[in-house]
Amino acid sequence: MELPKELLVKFYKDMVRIRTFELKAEELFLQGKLPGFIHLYIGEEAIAVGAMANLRVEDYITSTHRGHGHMIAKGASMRKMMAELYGKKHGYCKGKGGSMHIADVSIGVLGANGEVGGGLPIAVGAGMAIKLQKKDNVVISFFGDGASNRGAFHEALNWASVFKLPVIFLNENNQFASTERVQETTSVENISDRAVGYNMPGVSIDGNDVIAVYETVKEAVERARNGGGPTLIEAKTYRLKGHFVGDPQLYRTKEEVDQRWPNEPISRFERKLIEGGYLTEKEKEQIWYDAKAEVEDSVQFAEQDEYPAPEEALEDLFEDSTNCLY
Amino acid sequence: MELPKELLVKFYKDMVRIRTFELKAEELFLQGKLPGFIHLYIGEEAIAVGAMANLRVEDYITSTHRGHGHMIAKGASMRKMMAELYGKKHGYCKGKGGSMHIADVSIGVLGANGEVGGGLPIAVGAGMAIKLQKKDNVVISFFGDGASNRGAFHEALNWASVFKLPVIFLNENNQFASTERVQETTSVENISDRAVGYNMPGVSIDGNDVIAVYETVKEAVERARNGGGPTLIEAKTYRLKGHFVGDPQLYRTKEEVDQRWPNEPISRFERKLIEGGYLTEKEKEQIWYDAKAEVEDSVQFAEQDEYPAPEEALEDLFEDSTNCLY
Amino acid sequence: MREITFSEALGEAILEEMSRDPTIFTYGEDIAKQGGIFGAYKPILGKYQDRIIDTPISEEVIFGSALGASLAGMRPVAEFHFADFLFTGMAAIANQIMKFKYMTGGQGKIHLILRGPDGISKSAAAQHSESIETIFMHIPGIKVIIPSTPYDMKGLFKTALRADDPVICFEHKMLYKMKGPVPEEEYYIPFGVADVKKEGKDVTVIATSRMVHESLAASEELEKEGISVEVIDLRTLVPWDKETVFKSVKKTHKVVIAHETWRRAGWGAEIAATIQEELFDYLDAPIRRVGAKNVHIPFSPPLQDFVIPDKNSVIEAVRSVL
Amino acid sequence: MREITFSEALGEAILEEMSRDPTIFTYGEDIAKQGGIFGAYKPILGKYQDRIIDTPISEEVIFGSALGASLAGMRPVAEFHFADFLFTGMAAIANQIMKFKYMTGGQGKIHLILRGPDGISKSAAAQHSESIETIFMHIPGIKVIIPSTPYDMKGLFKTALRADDPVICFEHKMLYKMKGPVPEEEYYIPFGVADVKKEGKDVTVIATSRMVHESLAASEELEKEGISVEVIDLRTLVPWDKETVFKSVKKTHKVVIAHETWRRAGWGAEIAATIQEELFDYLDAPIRRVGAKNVHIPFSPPLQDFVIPDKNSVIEAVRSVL
Ligand SMILES: Cc1ncc(C[n+]2csc(CCOP(=O)(O)OP(=O)(O)O)c2C)c(N)n1
Ligand SMILES: Cc1ncc(C[n+]2csc(CCOP(=O)(O)OP(=O)(O)O)c2C)c(N)n1
Ligand SMILES: [Mg+2]
Ligand SMILES: [Mg+2]
Repeated sequence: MELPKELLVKFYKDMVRIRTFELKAEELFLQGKLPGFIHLYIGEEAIAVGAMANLRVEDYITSTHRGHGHMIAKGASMRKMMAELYGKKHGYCKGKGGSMHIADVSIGVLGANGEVGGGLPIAVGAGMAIKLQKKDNVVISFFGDGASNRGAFHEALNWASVFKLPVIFLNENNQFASTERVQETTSVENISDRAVGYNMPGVSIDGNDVIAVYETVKEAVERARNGGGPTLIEAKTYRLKGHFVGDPQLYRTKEEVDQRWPNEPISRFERKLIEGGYLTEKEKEQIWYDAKAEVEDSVQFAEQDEYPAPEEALEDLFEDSTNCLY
Repeated sequence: MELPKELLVKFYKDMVRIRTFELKAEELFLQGKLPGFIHLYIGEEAIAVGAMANLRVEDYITSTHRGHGHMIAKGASMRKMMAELYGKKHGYCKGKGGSMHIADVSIGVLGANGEVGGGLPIAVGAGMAIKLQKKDNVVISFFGDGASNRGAFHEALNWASVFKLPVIFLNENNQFASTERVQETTSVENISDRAVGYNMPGVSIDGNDVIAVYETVKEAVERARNGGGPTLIEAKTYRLKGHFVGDPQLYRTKEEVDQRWPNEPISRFERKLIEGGYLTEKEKEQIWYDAKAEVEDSVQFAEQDEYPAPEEALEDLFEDSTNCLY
Repeated sequence: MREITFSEALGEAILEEMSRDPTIFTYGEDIAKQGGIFGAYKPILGKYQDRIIDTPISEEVIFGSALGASLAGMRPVAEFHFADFLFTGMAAIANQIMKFKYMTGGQGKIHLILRGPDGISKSAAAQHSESIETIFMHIPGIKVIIPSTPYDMKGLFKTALRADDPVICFEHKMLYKMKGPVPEEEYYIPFGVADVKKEGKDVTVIATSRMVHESLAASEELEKEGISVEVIDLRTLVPWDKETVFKSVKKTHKVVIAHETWRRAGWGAEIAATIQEELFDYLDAPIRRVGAKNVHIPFSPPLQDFVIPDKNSVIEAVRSVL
Repeated sequence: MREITFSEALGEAILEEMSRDPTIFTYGEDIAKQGGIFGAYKPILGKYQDRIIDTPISEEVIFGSALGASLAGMRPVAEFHFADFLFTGMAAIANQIMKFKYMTGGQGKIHLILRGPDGISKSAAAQHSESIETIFMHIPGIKVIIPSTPYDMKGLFKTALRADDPVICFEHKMLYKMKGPVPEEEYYIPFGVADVKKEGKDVTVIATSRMVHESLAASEELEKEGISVEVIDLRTLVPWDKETVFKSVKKTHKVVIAHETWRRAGWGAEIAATIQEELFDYLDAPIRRVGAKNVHIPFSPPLQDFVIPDKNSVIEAVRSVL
């Protein structure tokens, strides 16, 4: 670990913030306070955090249905996120989107996505824009193992390679696409094996190791900023919770999941930090305390926020919707 | 060449039949006798012929917009093909399809296709059926270099590999997708490089060498019949004519095309056959003569055939179209 | 008569026909382990496990392979998971399945069913809430069934499993758990036969799916005021039962059409346009259409409620034609 | 006034706006070398070669990337090649482009145009002949332009290139070579303003695209018999100009709607349903709809002619309402 202490502590802090947010979201959902359905990022925090530490505000990402972690790591407001989960007026999408459609274009988050793989073509487009504008920004497109079997994956990677676009394809292989194990539906052992088919660098890493993620993405981001084109990174992780909150999980045993918990990214990293003297017990507690406070504040904000007025449903389809609604 | 003489001569014969058909179709089109547009298989005959020699009537293929060669090699009736090109009543599709939609389900041709890549998912489905029926049939899915960049390609190959389906993906890399060179739009040097992404065997061969095609496909077909799953074969060839008849071809020079003609599959093979003593000049001439006669007969059939009656346009949408047409 | 849920009725239909016809098999995402997100496949689990297949998230192949499997002698039932994801494989449906037979001059009997949920649920938002049946009524080449009760679900699906043409079946998410009478004996419901769910004489309400129930609830309220509403459930859109509709219109002279899909260019427009075209002189009032407002389905409950039509929208429309 | 072709008008529009706005770029299959299959990009060739890009055959990215590029500050004009191939990338349009702004509560001005040919040509058959504009009128989230003359093509497209919302433009294959007057001076045609292509007093014919010309030809013939037809070209479907249509209907009391897309659940149904709903008492006859028969576009000329509406179909419909 040659990384500066600040960065390491920031990794820890952001992972804790995501975890805390997700645990709260789970709790609220089970209490019936959140409409719709939500997909938790618990166990996968190292990927968003390690990756995003390489980005500037003006860099872009496309996220997924499991996107809370990406948002938080990219610098989103928890208040607006939580209000959106509640369907409230001052949520990120004014209550129109909910968990699966949170976006913050102002910080480069070009949308979570309810369509598996839906973000991949969008990321490629942002990459085209950057190239035409002769900027040195980059795009990270997050997508799941399941998404890697959609046609959009193939089209996006081929396209990004042909035009040498500054896009990092960051696969979050959490071993499952809903009820289906990755091996059942995916013909390769490593999703990064597919990079060969697009003549781009491909690598598989331990997605529960925030430093490995950081460093691998760093290299890819540098290459992209310097005109070296796209990279496919597979971050191997494990989905510790159900596909969505409430998933009966008949497709796996509790034992299997229990065995995976010790490898979850936060406690693993925490041990390292404490052993390495980067973090004291007290600092650690403060971090969790602050995270809780931030999350609680977001809940309070959301609870106190009002619901959008029904007629607001007719806004936001178009910039100019004159005569477009009948 | 250890193949039986009969087979070799059949290769030659079928290639000549295709060439003759295509030259006639070109002529007829330029004379304004054929409606719509047509895509010629000239220069690519070795692929259809070499591949199809491994199939039984009950085996399936899916073809493309450039499908006349596939049809003829699979054993289709030239009369019905030509009548279809004319839009006549006794054409393969009763005049409803034209060149791009010729099919003969009775001999396993599950359709030409006006949608690039459209046949790939269909082929996979036929493969699923075969597997469920516990038969030992196979499917060959023909598709172009351009098609290999469509999402359907990716989904089809992954799926066929996961379920170990008896499908041979036979890529006809004729160097162009309409006006676009394969290198401009395709991120890999060999399309067969993509096989790695699906954990299936992949190989690139000289698609103008009918024997190489025959032998490579033979191996793949045997594997497929024996439950060994799919194969990706890239047959490298060159489109000697325009994308369609009438193409101005501004994207390449006449010189480039002229340089490719000496490598065209028929004369190359013919030299070998004659040198090897498999074919006499006289036999050769007879083959061309017979092919011409067959094609002329098909033209006569088509010319004498009637157009479908206008109201026939309302037939064939459904098996039972009661109340489905208003 | 025994009562079972909509979802159980579907499962029974598949199970019964599967045990009769060995060419039927079913596949899609997340169906083979938990019996499908709405439980429709539960009756099959453990029975025909080799004929219920979990697939990759590859909708173009999920749909396109159904055509290939059908041409090769099987009878696939492919799930589209959510109607919104018909779009991710739309080419295979609109360019292949729906055109194959016609383009090839009638070759092959196409035995295949695409089925899955549509419509709203509790705040599933814009990418998981759509009703897009109209598109399949507009483009020719597939039969469209859209049942509203367990009885209709089973009877129509059994017919679909014996049909010689491609069929798409839309099942509203809010209906899966609804119970209703379904006889033990085998029965089939033909396509193109609407069901008069309630007789009436003042106004004809034409609906499908969830809106049949909203219309029935509306008619109950209106009945209290002495307004007699006839509620017709079309049950299938291709073909749609002009005869039953026309008979009713000739009796009531007033029409309301109710669907959950967008009002603009929704199938209600087709029915309205046809009625005014062919029964112009029978109409005593303009035909009213009830449908979703022309925006996407929003997440927040008050927004969703505002966009989506319900009982009250039907009541209002009925009142406006009296 | 000088006359140029429909295709040239489009090319001019792109060229003029490109030279003004450096964020405009255009891409698709087979456009950068020959100027596009129907020549629309010829004026750009050699001028802004870095902003005209040939792409792989990857429609989902062609469309989806337009959204990403737009959000990142560019103004892409993506070609769909043939309307039928909107389906191969439909998810990117229907689930992403058309929903993004709404789902995110209005984030981003979406600057993008999808454009390309639709409609029949000489026997292009079922997979290269479709008109599917209705789908984009039904699903909310994109503005739909469908011009019929070089003048309208240029003026509408220039407006599209300055719009702050996504636009889809359908150009009929049979129109590309049609010549018409187009002024040298710059002009813009606003969306949602129909054009009365011919005034008349007995019947209102509402049409778009190729059917505007068929309707004008029909009206000429009918004129000889003393029947005065008003021909309204809607020009855009989202928004559509209710005001102009209603004004005309209030004058003529008789309506025919003509489009090349399928009659069943085509946009004509929406217009018809709306007119009867809002102008019931003004109508003296049923509204007639002219559209393609509800099968796919067949290859053989006599079959294609039978399926697709033309001048005679309009004449017949007009006669039937008199
Ligand atoms: C195109 C599409 N098909 C199906 C679905 C339903 N669905 C939602 S999430 C999911 C599994 C996704 O798996 P993966 O990509 O591995 O992401 P993960 O949930 O594991 O993060 C499925 C099938 C969808 N949302 N979009
Ligand atoms: C999905 C789709 N996109 C675009 C087209 C238009 N188109 C027809 S043929 C063709 C090129 C196909 O190239 P390739 O697959 O290499 O086949 P080839 O013509 O070389 O045999 C294109 C772009 C189409 N028919 N279908
Ligand atoms: Mg996963
Ligand atoms: Mg090619």
